Amino acid sequence: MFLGGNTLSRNLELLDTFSKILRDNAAVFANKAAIREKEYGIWQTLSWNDFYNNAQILAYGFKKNGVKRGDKVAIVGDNRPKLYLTIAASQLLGAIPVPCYQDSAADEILYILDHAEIKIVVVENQEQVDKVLEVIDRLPKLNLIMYDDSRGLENYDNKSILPLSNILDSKDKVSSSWVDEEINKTSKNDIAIMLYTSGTTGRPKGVLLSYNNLISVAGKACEIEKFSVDDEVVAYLPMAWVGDNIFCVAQSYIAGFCVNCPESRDTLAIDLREIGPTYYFAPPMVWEAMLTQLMVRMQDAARVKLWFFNYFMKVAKNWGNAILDKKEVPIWGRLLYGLGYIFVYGPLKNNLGLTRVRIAYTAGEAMGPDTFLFYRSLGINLKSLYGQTEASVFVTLQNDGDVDPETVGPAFPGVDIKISDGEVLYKSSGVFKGYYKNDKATKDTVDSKGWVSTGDAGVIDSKGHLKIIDRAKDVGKLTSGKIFSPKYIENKLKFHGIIKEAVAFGDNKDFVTCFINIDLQAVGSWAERNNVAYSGYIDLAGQDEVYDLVEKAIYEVNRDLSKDGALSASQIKRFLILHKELDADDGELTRTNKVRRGTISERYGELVDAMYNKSKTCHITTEVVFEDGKKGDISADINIRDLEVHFSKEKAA
Amino acid sequence: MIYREAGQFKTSYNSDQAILPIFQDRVAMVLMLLFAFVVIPIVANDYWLGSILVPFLVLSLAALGLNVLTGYAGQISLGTAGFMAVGAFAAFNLQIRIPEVPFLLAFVWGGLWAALVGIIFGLPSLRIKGFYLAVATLAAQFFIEWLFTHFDWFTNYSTSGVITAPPMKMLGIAFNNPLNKYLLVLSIVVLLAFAVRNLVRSEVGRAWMAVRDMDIAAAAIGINLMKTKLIAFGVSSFICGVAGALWAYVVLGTVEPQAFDISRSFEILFMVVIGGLGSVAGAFLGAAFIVLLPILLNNLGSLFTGGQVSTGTISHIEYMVFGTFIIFFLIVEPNGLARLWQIGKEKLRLWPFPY
Amino acid sequence: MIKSQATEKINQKKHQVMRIQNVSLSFGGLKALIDVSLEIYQKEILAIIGPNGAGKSCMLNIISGIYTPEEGTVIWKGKKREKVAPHNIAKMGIARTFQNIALFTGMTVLDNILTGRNLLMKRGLFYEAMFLGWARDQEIQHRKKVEKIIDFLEIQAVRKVPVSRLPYGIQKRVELGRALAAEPELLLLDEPMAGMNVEEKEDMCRFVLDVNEQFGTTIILIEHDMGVVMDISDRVAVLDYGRKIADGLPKDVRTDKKVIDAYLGVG
Amino acid sequence: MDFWFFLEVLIGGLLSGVMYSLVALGFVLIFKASGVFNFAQGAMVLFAALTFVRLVEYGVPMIGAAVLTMIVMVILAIVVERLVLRPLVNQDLIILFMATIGLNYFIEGMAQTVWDSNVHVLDLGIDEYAAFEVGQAFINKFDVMAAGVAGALVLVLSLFFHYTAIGRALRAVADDHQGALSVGIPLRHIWIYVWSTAGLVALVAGLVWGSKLGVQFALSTVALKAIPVLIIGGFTSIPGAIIGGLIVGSGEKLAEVYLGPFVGGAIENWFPYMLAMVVLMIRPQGIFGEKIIERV
Repeated sequence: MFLGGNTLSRNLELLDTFSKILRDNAAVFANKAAIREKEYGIWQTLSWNDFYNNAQILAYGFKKNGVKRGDKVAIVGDNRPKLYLTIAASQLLGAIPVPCYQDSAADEILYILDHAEIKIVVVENQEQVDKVLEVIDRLPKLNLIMYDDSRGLENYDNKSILPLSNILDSKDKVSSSWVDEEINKTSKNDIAIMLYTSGTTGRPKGVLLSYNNLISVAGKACEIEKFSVDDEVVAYLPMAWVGDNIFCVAQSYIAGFCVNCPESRDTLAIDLREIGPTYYFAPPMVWEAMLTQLMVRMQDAARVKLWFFNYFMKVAKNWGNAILDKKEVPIWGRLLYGLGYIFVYGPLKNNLGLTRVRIAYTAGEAMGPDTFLFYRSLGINLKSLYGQTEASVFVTLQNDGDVDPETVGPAFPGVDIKISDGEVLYKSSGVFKGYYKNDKATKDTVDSKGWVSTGDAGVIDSKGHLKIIDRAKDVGKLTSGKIFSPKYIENKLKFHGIIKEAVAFGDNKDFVTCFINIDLQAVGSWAERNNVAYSGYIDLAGQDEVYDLVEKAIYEVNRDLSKDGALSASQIKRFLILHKELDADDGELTRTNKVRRGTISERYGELVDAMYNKSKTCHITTEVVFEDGKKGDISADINIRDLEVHFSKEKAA
Repeated sequence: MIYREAGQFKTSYNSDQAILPIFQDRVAMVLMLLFAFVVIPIVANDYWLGSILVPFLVLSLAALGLNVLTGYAGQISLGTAGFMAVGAFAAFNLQIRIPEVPFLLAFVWGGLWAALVGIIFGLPSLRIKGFYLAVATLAAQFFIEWLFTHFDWFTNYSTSGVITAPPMKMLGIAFNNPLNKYLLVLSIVVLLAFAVRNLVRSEVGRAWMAVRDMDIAAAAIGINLMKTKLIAFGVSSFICGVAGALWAYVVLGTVEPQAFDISRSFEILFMVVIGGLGSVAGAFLGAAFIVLLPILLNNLGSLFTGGQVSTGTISHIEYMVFGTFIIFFLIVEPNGLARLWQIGKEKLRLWPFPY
Repeated sequence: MIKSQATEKINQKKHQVMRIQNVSLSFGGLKALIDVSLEIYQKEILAIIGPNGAGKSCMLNIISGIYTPEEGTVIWKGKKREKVAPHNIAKMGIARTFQNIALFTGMTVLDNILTGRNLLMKRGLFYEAMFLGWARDQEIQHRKKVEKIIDFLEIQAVRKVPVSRLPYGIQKRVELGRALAAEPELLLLDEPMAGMNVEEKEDMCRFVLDVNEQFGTTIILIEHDMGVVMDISDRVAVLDYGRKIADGLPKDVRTDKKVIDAYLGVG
Repeated sequence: MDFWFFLEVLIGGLLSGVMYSLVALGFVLIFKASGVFNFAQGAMVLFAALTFVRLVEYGVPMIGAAVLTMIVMVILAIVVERLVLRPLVNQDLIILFMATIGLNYFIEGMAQTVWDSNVHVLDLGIDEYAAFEVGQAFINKFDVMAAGVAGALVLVLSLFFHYTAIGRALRAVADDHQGALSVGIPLRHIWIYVWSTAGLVALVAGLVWGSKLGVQFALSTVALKAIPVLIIGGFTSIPGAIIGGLIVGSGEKLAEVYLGPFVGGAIENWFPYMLAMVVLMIRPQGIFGEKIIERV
């Protein structure tokens, strides 16, 4: 299969595992940069050659520490070169790397380490070591903890806690014949990696992905987007997430481009701007936060600069997308846009670090059309895709020049899609090998002919693009029989900058109501400009002016819903603003910030009842976990407000 | 606006500590040097070269020297012209005693002597600080002026006390026409500017700035205040000495003490203050301002008044405008043109955001 | 993190770094220190506490050599120490921070800390002017050491920001960084946590403990916050009206009657 | 050298020293009241003298000219306070010092544009060449008279500074602009008083110098000579300015007469600075100045 860009064509049938590709990379790309990490002020670079050699030494070290073929190696920590090396080394030995979310609490880690029968866990620093030590007594199989950053660990005299540097700096010679023999033992259908899904309901499930799953999908993606060795990507999303394993591991191996690890979380913005990635992935929440922050910063600019900015933003709104999609644009439109590029779009992208972005993806949740079009109008080739861990990411992908903000694009090459009673199903080479030690769940998800049910409700539009409506199981019905899709409504609400999170209720109820979480930064900045005094989040959330502001936003959402035939009945009749932000630590959101409907309707039952028994206010106290782990109660009187509803024009039809 | 910094990451300390880490700045510097070395020689006529550009360059060199002492090391000096005079006379005396010595070497010799004199008059700087130090350098200024006018040995017993500078010939090239002189001065100034820029970003520069900002803390972390201040005096006076030699040889063509009087010292102090203390670019901006302003005023003066106003009065008005500008700058931006330049650059990098 | 290891560090073989013997110091009529003796041991954290005006800062200036006492001797590493110029004190391996921050406002964080290493750097004007050979390599080599300190103090995000623009807590960290840059044997901290909120104090305590553990630096700190003193110090010396009224383990000093009286203004 | 000749040179020197202290007084006044070393004092001396001479040449009687010049100087003080000092409140001294250099250029330029720049003879009706004898030493009557004027001025000013409310306010402002402002001292008025008084002193100095050397541009360079006087006497004391002036004046003349010949003569213009530097090495704050204490 020919590989695009200025790289040579490589036969991915022969190089069917990551270790084989890595060995080939060390020969073909040799001293080109494989991975960089910003440390001690500069970007420390590892070439493909170094990366391969270190992987061999580390693999040999793991073997000496009792890691056998098929064992599982857990990884916990931020994106660090030595942790990517751990993945490569374990794969070289035929072991299976199991990356975990670095923010998850000790008991979540306990479940995974126990479920996957982990013998050796490789972590980033003291924080993670302490987390594992907390639960080590309930992990009989775990006999070795290795760490990368030795800060604070010098006098942990426990002999089963060792630095990776012991292996990496050891001088023992690794025989290349042993390495080749190990590499050739693994084949394309062996398990490359196990990723635990964040699972909105019940315990996380271990998704087993084979080499063929990842390489076939990643190879096709590289071919479409013509990735080459000159591309750059910033690895900042959790290593336990399938996206990181496709975009920053699989595609980097195949195309040869360099993966850049930021120095720390609070220097991410600086590092992103320094690298100027050509290939950038972010969930909608990040794109929306960037847009809100950008707008808030611009409000304080001098009047002239603000006028300049607003004027050219209008120009971009008219012509930006057309130019990006290479459509027909009048000369003066191009001229104005060109001028805008010099004065506004160019510097704006430069400030965000997105100047060199050639391909930008978003996925996971629906993104507001105006946010989506905003970035495209700046000339950033933002495309949305739909997928899941079980599909090795790609189920659908929008193609250059054919981007519709309402849909997630046509099926990805080599993927078949069908809709059966409203639910989206797919079949492809990327379909996973099953859930680890959970055959029942595997059978519920994949049918005998290999079709995977996504659990998402969706439709395919005239141009063959898939349009995701909502989570299948959440789609309910109003008492009036009209269909009620909470996610669809919530996404429309969240397209407004001031609303950070929303939860809609309506399943077998008379009308639709919703909880609103305001965005502290956006609403706070609005409050300052309109001199509304507030002392903190709870106080701001309770203010009448803020209720008016949210009411205006919901009014517009209702107007959109009224035009949408089937959904006009689910216009929002009553809403309240929650006194606290929904938080993953309180179990109200998943680790990737998706709403956990079940937990929320339980915890806030009184509020939901108040919505439907016409009461104007309701007192609520909720138990909260603070940052340092202590628990505490927050209580407030929350008032509920009614909204009038637009009568849809088609009502008569 | 013109900056595109995304993608300019550093993989070595060398590139991270370069004088101009941002690519757009490097391009600007290269363009500026090309303009100075190539475009100007083609475009400028002898008047511009001889009486505007060369004096500007030599004065900015002197301002650079003073900036090292006052801008970076925080020691005020009113004796710059004196040190320049030492440079000029030492170079002259070496050349007439050993004619075969190349004049560049004579300039260096002048610089070294100026450095020595600078260090001697810098000795009081350890005990006295800030404004009082101005007096010590004032003493240097008057003492040197007096020395060169009252001891004929320096002027090689010439009757009129004014001596023509020996011709400048080296490697077969005679630097006697405005163009050659301009290129000679330009290369020396650029070399010394980069040298100062390098000094400032290495340990001696940090020692100077530490002494300037908080000398007690500097001493506490192991910086020898006396040595640091004297090195500052030495380096600064060396540069002023070379500038003095250039002023005599290239600009005036004669070596005379009157060219290096107290008002010259003040003029250079203004350049550093208006240009911006503690910045190499500040020296050039200040020099440009002080050299170009009178020319501008003369043209404007004659333009408005149609020529009836006597040149004397114009020169007096010039004094008034000078005074006003100095006060204006000190109120608007005490750190001078360089700081305004820096703020402008920062705004460009942040564009369109305000912060 | 309560210093549980505090006690066993004391009974390790006591290697004396410095001894202050019957030192007295007065300014004109005012007697700042009266006949004070104090031993300072290798790798310990000694806190000097006492009500305001008790002579704590004077004690620090005696130890750092800025003041020379009229009576009594100062023995540094076994040898009696004569009057010494301030910059030679740093060369002897004593570094300090100041009560109200003495940072170089004209420079960035990186340059401030690099200035701390000036005493370890070679000087050669010509080479530095041309930035050639050893001059350039020296800059890089010392830059690496400074980057380790920046990483250690977790101030990577502000490394190129002028210090005048930084919040108070971060400035205190930069000053600690500058003192560490000189790789001192003895580190004197003059009220390192004054004016800090709880979170900043916790961070600073962690840094002080890490410096002591990782670099083995002996630390003397003057501090008013008793919680901090009791938490992180191995030993506490108490001064009152220029006299040393107590010297021992934190828990003993806390219950010492004389100390309580001194603080409550009795007696 | 016989004794008389020495006496004559000494007294001559002392009397010319008085001239310096007259100028130095203006500096001390402003420094004491605003902490600013007003470099423009020299130009003010020139401007005051020039205004006076031109008015007299226009036929304005002597007294009238003096009063008129005084009014001009008060106006100048108000303008200077408004445009220069108020925006620079609380800047550090170096900035203020540079501003006064700018002011010096401005006033010099203004003086010569408004009036003209050639030399004017100023005749105060006193014969400056008449002298009377003490033993064989000829003492110039004019110098004695000038010394008398200077003495009177010093007396008045020191009384003013130490014993009047405004005087105390002035001293407060000198220590700390912010402090003075915070206790309600009207900084603006204070500075106008101070600069006007300095203007008065400048006028007197201008008259005295003008009649001796003729009113000409050279007057403003006399200001430079005042610096060593201040260094030796100390910036903040009025008696210091007088004594400093005497030391510099006499030292200068004696050095010229006795040391000069061996060293090529005309050492007058650098000797005071050397003297000042030596004093500084011993007592950085000058003989009478307050000790500068720098606390860490």
